[in-house]
Amino acid sequence: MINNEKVVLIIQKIAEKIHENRQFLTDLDAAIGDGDHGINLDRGFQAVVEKLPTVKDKDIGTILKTVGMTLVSTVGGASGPLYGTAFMKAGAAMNGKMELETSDLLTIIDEAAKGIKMRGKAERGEKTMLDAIEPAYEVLRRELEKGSTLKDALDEAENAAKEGVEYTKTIIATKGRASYLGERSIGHQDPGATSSMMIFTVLKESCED
Amino acid sequence: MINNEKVVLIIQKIAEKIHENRQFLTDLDAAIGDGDHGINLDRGFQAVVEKLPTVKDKDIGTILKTVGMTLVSTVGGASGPLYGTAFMKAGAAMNGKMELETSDLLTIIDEAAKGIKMRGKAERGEKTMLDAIEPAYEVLRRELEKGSTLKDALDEAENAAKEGVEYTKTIIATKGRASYLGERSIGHQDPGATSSMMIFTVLKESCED
Amino acid sequence: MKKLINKPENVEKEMLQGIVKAHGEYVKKLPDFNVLVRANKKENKVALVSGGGSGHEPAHGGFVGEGMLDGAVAGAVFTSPTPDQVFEAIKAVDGGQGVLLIIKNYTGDVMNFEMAAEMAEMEGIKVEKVVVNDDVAVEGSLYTTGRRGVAGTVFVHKIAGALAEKGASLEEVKTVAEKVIANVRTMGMALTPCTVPAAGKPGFELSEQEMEMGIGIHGEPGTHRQAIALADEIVDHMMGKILGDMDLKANDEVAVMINGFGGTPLMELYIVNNHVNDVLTEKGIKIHKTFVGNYMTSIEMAGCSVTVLKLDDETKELLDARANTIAFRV
Amino acid sequence: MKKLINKPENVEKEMLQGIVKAHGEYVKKLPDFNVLVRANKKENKVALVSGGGSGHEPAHGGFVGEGMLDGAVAGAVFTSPTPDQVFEAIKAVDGGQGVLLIIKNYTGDVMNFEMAAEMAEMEGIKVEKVVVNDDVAVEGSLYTTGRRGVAGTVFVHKIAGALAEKGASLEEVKTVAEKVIANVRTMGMALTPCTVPAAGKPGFELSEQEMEMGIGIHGEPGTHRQAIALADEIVDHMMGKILGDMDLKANDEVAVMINGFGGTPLMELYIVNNHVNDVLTEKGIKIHKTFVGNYMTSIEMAGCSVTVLKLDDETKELLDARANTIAFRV
Ligand SMILES: Nc1ncnc2c1ncn2[C@@H]1O[C@H](COP(=O)(O)OP(=O)(O)O)[C@@H](O)[C@H]1O
Ligand SMILES: Nc1ncnc2c1ncn2[C@@H]1O[C@H](COP(=O)(O)OP(=O)(O)O)[C@@H](O)[C@H]1O
Ligand SMILES: [Mg+2]
Ligand SMILES: [Mg+2]
Ligand SMILES: [Mg+2]
Ligand SMILES: [Mg+2]
Repeated sequence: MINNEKVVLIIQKIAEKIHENRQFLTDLDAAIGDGDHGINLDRGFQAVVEKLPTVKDKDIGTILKTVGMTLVSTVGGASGPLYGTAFMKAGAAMNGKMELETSDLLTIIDEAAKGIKMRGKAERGEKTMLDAIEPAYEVLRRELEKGSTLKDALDEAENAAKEGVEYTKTIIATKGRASYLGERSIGHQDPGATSSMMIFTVLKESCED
Repeated sequence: MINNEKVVLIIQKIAEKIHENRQFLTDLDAAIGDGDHGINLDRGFQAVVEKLPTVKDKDIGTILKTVGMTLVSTVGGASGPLYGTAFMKAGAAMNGKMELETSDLLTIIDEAAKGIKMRGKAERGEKTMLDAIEPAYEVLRRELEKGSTLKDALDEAENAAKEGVEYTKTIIATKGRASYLGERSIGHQDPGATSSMMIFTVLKESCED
Repeated sequence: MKKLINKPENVEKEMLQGIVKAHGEYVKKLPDFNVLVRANKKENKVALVSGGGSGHEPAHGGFVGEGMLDGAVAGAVFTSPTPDQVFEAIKAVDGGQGVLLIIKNYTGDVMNFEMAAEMAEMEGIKVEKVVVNDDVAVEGSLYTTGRRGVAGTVFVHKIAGALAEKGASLEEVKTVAEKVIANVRTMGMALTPCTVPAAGKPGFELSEQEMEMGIGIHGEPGTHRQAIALADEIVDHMMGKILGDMDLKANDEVAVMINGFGGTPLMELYIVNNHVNDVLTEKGIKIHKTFVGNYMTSIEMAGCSVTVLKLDDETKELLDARANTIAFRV
Repeated sequence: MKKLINKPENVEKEMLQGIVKAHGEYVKKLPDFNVLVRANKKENKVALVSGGGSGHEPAHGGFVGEGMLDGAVAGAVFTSPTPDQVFEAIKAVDGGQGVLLIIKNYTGDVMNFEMAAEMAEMEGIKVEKVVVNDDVAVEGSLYTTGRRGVAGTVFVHKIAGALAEKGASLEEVKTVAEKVIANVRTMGMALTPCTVPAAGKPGFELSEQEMEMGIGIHGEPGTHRQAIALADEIVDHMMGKILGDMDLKANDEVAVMINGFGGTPLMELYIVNNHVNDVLTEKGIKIHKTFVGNYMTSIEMAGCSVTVLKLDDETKELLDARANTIAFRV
């Protein structure tokens, strides 16, 4: 199924997706933040891509932790520690593994979400990346428990993430830079939720074949 | 003919003319200088208009000297000392006079031009106000010596001033701020020559009736 | 984008090199890290580290030196520095008496500096932190991230730095920093936006008739947009917000900072000060010291912030104490 | 026009009031005149008066104080002050040892200051004058008005001011001022224009891709317009002009000023310095001191000038001497 090679591939595709959407994510952030989310993540994932060759043959835990540490030390801002912690926590749970079961995938996303909550002290509904990640995680879990194929389950998860992003348009930000806007943050989608959603899109696309 | 009351009236009309052309003169200066000639002269002549009531019954020498001193102390820049000195020198030559002969008019303009040359150390052909004033003076003198009416003579003088302004477009500035431009000053008319020309226009218009 | 730069991705590095080349008697750069520390490290005192995204120059490197900071960490433009950079700064400046981190209240800054503090503590370095949140434009509440840290941070650097220089303990330096934070309020406004070099276009747009009230120092939207008004009216609004959030009475003493955002002519800052001074004086408030200039900027944004710090005998004496840094000298 | 002002016609007055309210320990304003003088007049020394149009802040009022100027005269924005204003400044600062006028080489400034000098001499005050003309962008010749005076003027203030403070004679102070003038060269460039408040619109226009090389500090057109280039390329061009007009060899010592025009972020000035420093260092020229910041501005113009001053033992010592003014402290 998903071996370490594939994990590296997925991460490369995430980096590509972020790079393609660098401007879009930045523009979203300009509207309710400080206009750097795409720039930040792109800088970080480009560094990740440079780093990957050094760990590509290692276990998945090491790969994910390396991604996390690289993000922490190159992204900065809010999203650096958050995504960095997410990957680091996920990696810690995959120590030594060279292949992932579907249950591992659930663990990875669960640990990532927990890492983000721990570091950012946010809850769902505060207009952050959690509003994409948590619903996506729940749908993925439900679908897999129901016995859906991974492909279908990831499809539904991506939809849930997309709905989560739509939902962020309707709420006031109470965490992150957009919170300074109060009411004025309504109507805008959260950049972090959007980048998280893109990661689910990549996951889905990568597991279609 | 031209008594002190009329002199006050002419000066008021000069102030009006400058005020109307404030933007135009400023724009000319923006092209080859620092974009303040109209602002400077307008500030000065508005101060003159406020001052005039205190000297309106005095002799023409006093009136002209007061105009000059007011310009010196309110205009600043290059044109302040130049026009200020011009009016002060002209006034000094009209001490005690309550009425002007046509020969006095020639003296006034001659003294004014001398004042400008003394203060500014410029000669005709350097793209300054002298390029309007000197030809206008010469034509006025020639016409009056020929026996032309004052109206006709002032008409010709104004034309000469206008030609002088046109001429400034063809030459390089070697004095004043426009001189920094070298060749690039060609094609632009000199703002100071333009304001001087306007004074001749007012003179002509005021002596038509 | 019109900027005097080479490659956008190199602005931070070239800027820091330019600072060190100009002011080698004040600061040096840690090799491989975007960190400035004092040229001559002073041992055996509490060390102060601040920093944040770049683009706020002279903050924060301009405040490194005698009587103020010991180290300044420069992130990418408008982006909090990463924990490893902050960690390096902590290690470099620690003189055995512990390190105080002065953090501006942004989620990113708080998280990155916190992670650095965790790393430092694991190495046995005593670290304390204070979070500056002086911006009254933002409604703070327990359930949000609270107010932003803006120009008032410079007063925290100055006063805590003066106490540290005198040899006080980490606890004491932290306490006075918190006192400054409790007593300082700022409000800003912008006439024009600013452009992050890597973004290549302005972070927001303002029409020729508009200004943004309550702007953040990263060009974050403020409280509202309105037609541009007279300087005195703008000051009245800002002072209303600031004083409405402070407990100031006649004869209280304050320090004032009129801070330009980078693109504001000094002429305008002084015109602003002219009225700020009148508003305070009319209320009988005594202005002990006024600072006018670019202290906490937003690249080339035009606009300003007004900061009022309520003083007591201790903070007044520390504000007046000697400071000798690139951008702040008393 | 977007400015933090009230009425355009009041900007000079309100600005000066704002300066005095902020920095009363440094300067006071002469009642009814736009003149700033030292808060504490020092008698029995040669007094230095400079000035010019407003809009160049912190020049010139920001340089009034110990070790620099005794008085600064502020004309309308970009317009030389009138003789009566300069005359009042001369009278106010004269301490019995005579007064040196430091004039930037503009026809207006020269004429107005000259008229003031004539007035002062009629009252029995000894007056000397020097005319600063450091701008290499303008070709000087005997038959033109010569070069403009720009940021190099600040070095004249500093070095002549230091000598005057030590009690030198008017003749000696004038001589050292002339030495500085003979050894200082500046070149500037602009990315954006500036707007005189009374004019209400920019003095010139530049497209999004253009810059003006050799710009004057009043936004006067420069040597040419060109497509905006990399900072390093711009510096190479400016340094070529400056060094081409100076007689500098390896091991000579210089002072450098990277001057912002008011709208330039400090970040960019430091990026400029990064390369200026390299260009000089590669030639073996020793940089004794570097100043980076807004010293001689053009309202809100974006861009900068680079000034190089060749030092000798005397000027070096005077440059390093104590100065304590609002905007320049050593
Ligand atoms: N406390 C938090 N918890 C979870 N996510 C957060 C939190 N604060 C901010 N975020 C996310 O970070 C995103 C902004 O990231 P970014 O622009 O890179 O950082 P910064 O705000 O420092 O410029 C937001 O859109 C939001 O999704
Ligand atoms: N040396 C000089 N002699 C005569 N006229 C001069 C001289 N220098 C400048 N001028 C005139 O002054 C005009 C500019 O005036 P103004 O814009 O008010 O002053 P400034 O150049 O100080 O801004 C020029 O257009 C020119 O006609
Ligand atoms: Mg952001
Ligand atoms: Mg002019
Ligand atoms: Mg950011
Ligand atoms: Mg002028």
